[in-house]
Amino acid sequence: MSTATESPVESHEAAHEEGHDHPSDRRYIQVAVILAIVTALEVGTYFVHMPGEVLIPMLMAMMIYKFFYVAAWFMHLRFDSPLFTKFFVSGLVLATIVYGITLTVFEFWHKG
Amino acid sequence: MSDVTELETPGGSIGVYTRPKANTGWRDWITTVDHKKIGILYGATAMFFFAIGGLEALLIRLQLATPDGTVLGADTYNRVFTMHGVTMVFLVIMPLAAAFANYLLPLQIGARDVAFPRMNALSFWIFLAGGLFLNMAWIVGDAPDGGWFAYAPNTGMIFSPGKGMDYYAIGLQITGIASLISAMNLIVTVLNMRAPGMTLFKMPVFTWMILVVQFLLLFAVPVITVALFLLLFDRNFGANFFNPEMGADPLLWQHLFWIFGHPEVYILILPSFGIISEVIPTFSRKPLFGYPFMVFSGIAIGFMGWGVWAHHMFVSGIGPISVAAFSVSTMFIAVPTGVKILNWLATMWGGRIRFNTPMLFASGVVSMFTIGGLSGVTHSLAPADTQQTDTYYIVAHFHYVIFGGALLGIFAGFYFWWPKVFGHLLDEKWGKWNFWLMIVGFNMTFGPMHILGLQGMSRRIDSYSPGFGFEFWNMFASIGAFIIAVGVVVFMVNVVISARRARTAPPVGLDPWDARSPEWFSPNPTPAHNFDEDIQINSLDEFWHRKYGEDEDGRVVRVATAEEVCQDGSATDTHLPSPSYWPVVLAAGLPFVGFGLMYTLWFCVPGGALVLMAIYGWIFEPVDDPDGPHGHGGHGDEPTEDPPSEERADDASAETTEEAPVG
Amino acid sequence: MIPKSLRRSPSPGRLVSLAIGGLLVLTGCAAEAPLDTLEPQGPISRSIDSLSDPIFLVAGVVFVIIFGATAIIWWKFRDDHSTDEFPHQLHGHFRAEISWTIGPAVLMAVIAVFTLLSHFDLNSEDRTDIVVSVDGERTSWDPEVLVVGQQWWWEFRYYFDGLDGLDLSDARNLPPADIVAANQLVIPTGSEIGLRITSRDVIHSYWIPALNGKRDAVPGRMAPWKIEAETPGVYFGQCTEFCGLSHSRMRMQTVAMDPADFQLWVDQQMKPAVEPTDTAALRGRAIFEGQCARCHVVNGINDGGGADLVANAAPNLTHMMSRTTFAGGIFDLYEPDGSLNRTQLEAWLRNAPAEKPAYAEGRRGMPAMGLSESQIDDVVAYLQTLGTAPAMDVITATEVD
Amino acid sequence: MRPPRPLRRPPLADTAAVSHGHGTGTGLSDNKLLMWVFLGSECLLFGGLISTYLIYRSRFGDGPAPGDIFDIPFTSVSSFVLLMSSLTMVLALSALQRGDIRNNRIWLLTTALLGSLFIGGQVYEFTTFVREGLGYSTSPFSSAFFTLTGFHGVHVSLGILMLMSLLISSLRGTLTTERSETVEIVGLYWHFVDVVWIFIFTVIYLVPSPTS
Ligand code: HEA
Ligand code: HEA
Ligand code: HEC
Ligand code: CUA
Ligand SMILES: [Cu+2]
Repeated sequence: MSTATESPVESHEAAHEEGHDHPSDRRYIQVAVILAIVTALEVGTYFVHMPGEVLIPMLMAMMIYKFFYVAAWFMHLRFDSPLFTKFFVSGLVLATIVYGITLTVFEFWHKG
Repeated sequence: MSDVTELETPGGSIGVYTRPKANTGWRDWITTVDHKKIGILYGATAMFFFAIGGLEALLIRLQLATPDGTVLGADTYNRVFTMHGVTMVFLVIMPLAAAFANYLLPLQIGARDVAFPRMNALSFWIFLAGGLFLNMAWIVGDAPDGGWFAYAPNTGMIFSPGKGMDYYAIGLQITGIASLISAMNLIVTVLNMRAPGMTLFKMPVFTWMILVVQFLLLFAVPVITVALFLLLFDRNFGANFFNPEMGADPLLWQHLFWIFGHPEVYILILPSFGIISEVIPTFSRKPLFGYPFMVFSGIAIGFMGWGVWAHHMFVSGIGPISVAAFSVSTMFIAVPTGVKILNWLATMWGGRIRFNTPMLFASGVVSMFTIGGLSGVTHSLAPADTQQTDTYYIVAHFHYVIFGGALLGIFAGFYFWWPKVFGHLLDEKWGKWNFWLMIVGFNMTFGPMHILGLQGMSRRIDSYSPGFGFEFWNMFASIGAFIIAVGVVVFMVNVVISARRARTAPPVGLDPWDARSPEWFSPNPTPAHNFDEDIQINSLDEFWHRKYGEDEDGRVVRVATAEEVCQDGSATDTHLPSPSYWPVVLAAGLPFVGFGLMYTLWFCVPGGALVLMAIYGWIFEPVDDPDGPHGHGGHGDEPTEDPPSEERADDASAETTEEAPVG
Repeated sequence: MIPKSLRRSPSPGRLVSLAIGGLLVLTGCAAEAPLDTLEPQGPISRSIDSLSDPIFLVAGVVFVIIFGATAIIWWKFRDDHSTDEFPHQLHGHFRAEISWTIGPAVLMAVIAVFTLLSHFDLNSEDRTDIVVSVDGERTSWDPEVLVVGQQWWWEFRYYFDGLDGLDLSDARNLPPADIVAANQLVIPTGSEIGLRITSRDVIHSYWIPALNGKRDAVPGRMAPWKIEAETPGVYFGQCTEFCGLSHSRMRMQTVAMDPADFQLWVDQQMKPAVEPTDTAALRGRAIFEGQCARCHVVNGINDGGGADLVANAAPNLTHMMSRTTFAGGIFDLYEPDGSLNRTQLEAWLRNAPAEKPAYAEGRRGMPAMGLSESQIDDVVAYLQTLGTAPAMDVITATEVD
Repeated sequence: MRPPRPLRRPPLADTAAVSHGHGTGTGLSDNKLLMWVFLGSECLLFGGLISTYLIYRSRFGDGPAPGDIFDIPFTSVSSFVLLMSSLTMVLALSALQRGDIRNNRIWLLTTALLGSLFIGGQVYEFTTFVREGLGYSTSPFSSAFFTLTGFHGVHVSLGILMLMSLLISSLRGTLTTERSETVEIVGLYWHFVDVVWIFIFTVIYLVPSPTS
């Protein structure tokens, strides 16, 4: 099977050259530690009482951070072609908008 | 289909590690991964379903020809119109578009095949499995009866206790998988496999429109997938997604369906827009007017199509603010569509137009679609739509856009590309009869429906009483429908007659229409390997620009003949993807899984086994069979010498292999 | 309201809509087309019409432009083989493109303004209380009627104390109403009547084209809507959301009466069923109690009894004779001469699903009751005691068959 | 007469974004592109399921409410497990890219095991919920909850299947550095499933749910 899947052939190298080297394992572990800390913070909110107006934005911020952190490092979006990011983000954005509107029509935000 | 000429020794060929070798005969059609054959399979299958959907339409028109019609009876009528809608949308227009996309897209971008040839075959077989599964409901005697948009809770177990809606849900689910696979495949193909020099903005408009459609499919299909799953779980596993008695909201279904459904209507129309954007310049002898605007308006339609779905729900009680927002967003779709219409007119304007059959159909699209689009705009005014919705005025709208827009465009494509595909032209005289019968019959059928609708005739009624003023125009429309049918039959006759005549007549030649886009670089019919060598693309309409230049007075003059420009298809040493059994095996498993969900889970076992076996067979199948058709061993490695760069790229695209362990 | 300048008489709209069909032939007039959407009979439907007509006109103009251009193209730019020369190779024209992008956008923006005005007007409420006397007491009624769709007929419930404070969350178990009518909504002329539309089973759609557009009846939801008639008369309607087998036979009428007549109607409806005197009717009542009362309510006999049906309701028959149609508004209850349409009613009692397809065995619709001919006669005699016949003009105006 | 010159070509709005090397193609691997395109599509699938859940989360009828039965500490642990499986997944890939077949196998196996642990947790959660009276048919909430998390679980299970296939392939000696892209693609899928869970965990579990 090999790498014959790329076309044109030599641009395979090009794609690699343009990105940086893949991060080291150590770096991956650092990323995981950070993710773990954020998760701990997230879970921590469950034990502390907070008004919703504070809690929910906080949770959302942490979630989005984790989401994109994983995508950037583990899924290599940081190093890979921006085209991948475009596909993924266009799916995400479209989903967010479309379903956001749907929830609005269902008055989800009012009812909470 | 060619005759069976070569019989295989079955022993060696069904193993997991060899690939089928037949190059002719039925086995070739089963195992082919050639995008052209797959395109033809798509087209033939879709036309078969068109005959079914059309017969259903004729039954509808028979039933409605007179008041208190008794041809079908209420129950059958409901099944017939449901299946008519579902068949026409999912099993006719979409696969016809897929037929053109499969056949032409690789040719238009100068590629040897699509990026994932086996997956391409897979998507066809899955589509066929889904279509047959759906129509199986007729044989079982329990066809779906909930309308094509299947509003809950009428489709729930309480109100639709038979198996019909399960056939609907599972059948569409299966065809959805096919669309999704094909969408992913074609997107990668367009992005990665264009001929040298073909930047995105040198791609033919047809390719562009197909690309937009694939993105629409990519994002819209999962939405209906969700909806269909929820429906299936409601009906079979006791879930409560659409059961108001348990506190569910039936409008959820409507949202999910139309979030898919509105992009879907642009999925139906954009391929046709692409086709006529190729036909009109060719026959007007002018370049397409405003190419960038044509491309951007197509993209804009694709985008805006996501923000208007609730215009199908103006009266469902979603609240005035939502209705207002969707009403306004819908109106503005008229803008990019209008750009297209006007650019086609501007392309024709000042041209020297040959009204051959493809051009007749294309010009028909421009006018007929406009009628449908304009009635669409009248629906988009929410207050007005409260009077129009669910009447024949809507039926008129969508048949004008779908028949007058999508289907006529597809017929334009048939006549235009027939020589490319089959090596002979369709007869012009029969073609003109075909066109005029269809256009007259079509307007007779659906024109009066505007009147009927505004006079208050509801849609989806199996009969109407005398005294509402519906009699005359219904009879009129029914007559029209049969005139359409004659038109369709004329087309079929034309196909047969032309094929017969072609056996003795001289071949069609390289460039019957004086065409413009790169698919015509290869001879007609297209040889198995498409192109002998890569084409260097320097401009849009490269093919035309190689034929014509400009003299010092600025006049267009011929600089080369088609023979000089075209390739002769003589290359023999090209490497083609090898055929495979696994796509058809995998697809065959799915209906069993479907039956399992409906009747007894035991059916899932053989189904699941087939699917799994196929997946593993697929993965372990050698990517290229060294003895495969036109295969020449040793190509698995990169060529060691330093061949001309075109050939290298060529080679790479020939080896469009797939790993496929994922996705 | 739509500004005066936008108001047009219905005819241009009609003509243009015909042109859209490519058929410049005039069709039958309103009298023969009781569902016509272009013949508004009340202020609400007229305001819709005054939005629709201009837009048909706009569409017609665009249509003429496009078709005109196409005709010129066919005629002028056809290849007549007079020359071999190629036409001027024009690739595009930026200003033209921009103008035909902006032009329609501006046009649509203008249309959008009028649409929004009309839309919010259509969705506003402008009701004034109506004084009705209920049981001899003058009540000021906020005129709102509860409209309940079910397979395949409509129920109308009047609560003269208003709908506020009632628990309407379960359409199959609604609080007792002052008046429960079926298939014919009776309203006073000259007042905006609020409707609250819901369903007991699947989605239906309530539509009286002459008085207003549609609104879906969605189970679990209560949709606000309204109608208003100017002149007394019978206005026809049809359920327009596909609701299963007999969707086409789910029709309805709205009977608009001037307020005095409406008061008389209310008085009648408020009366309980009268005690039958004649022996056939008495026998009929016994049959009714035995076989029909498990589904149908007759006030004073089985008020509040739940129906043995998926939808949990069958038409309330207390004042059946005061209606002019039955079974989802598809059959005449009276002959043109004002006598009972006995044939049809008997056929109905003999075998209802044969008259109007229903899944009676699935408890959807009225089953064939298996009554003997003499029993049917008795039941008919009993049914005839239920309510008083409406005025002759209403009977003639309704004729549905 | 001098030879005709080429026609004026149409003005083209070329975009630089796509012009790599030859001016065509993206220069990216077909397979990886395919996976990303697919993941874009999956966003709409999960989006639909999540919205369905959100619309129905307060429609629990007489059955248990989400706020009554969610066991946040438990789910936190299994979420953490899934999160860490993403780490082991990249480690597997990076090992293979270095040619370290042994570590590649170890990390692949660990990832599959962590994934299975997560699935095990989900099975446990489901059975507990059922015991507490939250069946699949109990309410729109329950149907939506089980469907959403079930779909996610099926995705994880398919991922485990792929990982095991890779492992088998590795044991047969066919999973070499040249084929690291296959591992990368399976990894993309795996991380996506993880990322979806990050979303689900926050929005469905941590954001306070209605109680009865
Ligand atoms: C090929 C499919 C297709 C296409 C392209 C369209 C195109 C459009 N559709 Fe249509 N539609 C359907 C298929 C399609 N539709 C189907 C199948 C249904 C019914 C589903 C069902 O209920 O079963 C439906 C239903 C439907 C409804 C719901 C009606 C109802 O049920 O109440 C609405 C409402 O807004 C609508 C609007 C539009 C609009 C505004 C466009 C626009 O895109 C049209 C734009 C085009 C033009 C306007 C013409 C050209 C423009 C010019 C010449 C420029 C100048 C013009 C102006 C400034 C006005 N459509
Ligand atoms: C997508 C494309 C599409 C196409 C092409 C058509 C084509 C036609 N449709 Fe279609 N129609 C729909 C999509 C389409 N329809 C949809 C989505 C609905 C809504 C369904 C719903 O409400 O749920 C609908 C509903 C619909 C209705 C309304 C039903 C109702 O509401 O009660 C009517 C009524 O006249 C109708 C008529 C026709 C007719 C006469 C044709 C004709 O143009 C058909 C012409 C074709 C033929 C006549 C075939 C000729 C073939 C032969 C002669 C074959 C013979 C050969 C052999 C046997 C080998 N259609
Ligand atoms: C299982 C329930 C059921 C029983 C029992 C039943 N009906 Fe009905 N009936 C219905 C339903 C439901 C309708 C409405 C049908 C429709 O319009 O589609 C109806 C309609 C009617 C109508 C027309 C009412 C109107 O205003 O439209 C009459 C009259 C009638 N029934 C009489 C009877 C009589 C008399 C009996 C007994 C001999 C009877 N029904 C028994 C369910 C029942
Ligand atoms: Cu009720 Cu249609
Ligand atoms: Cu739409």
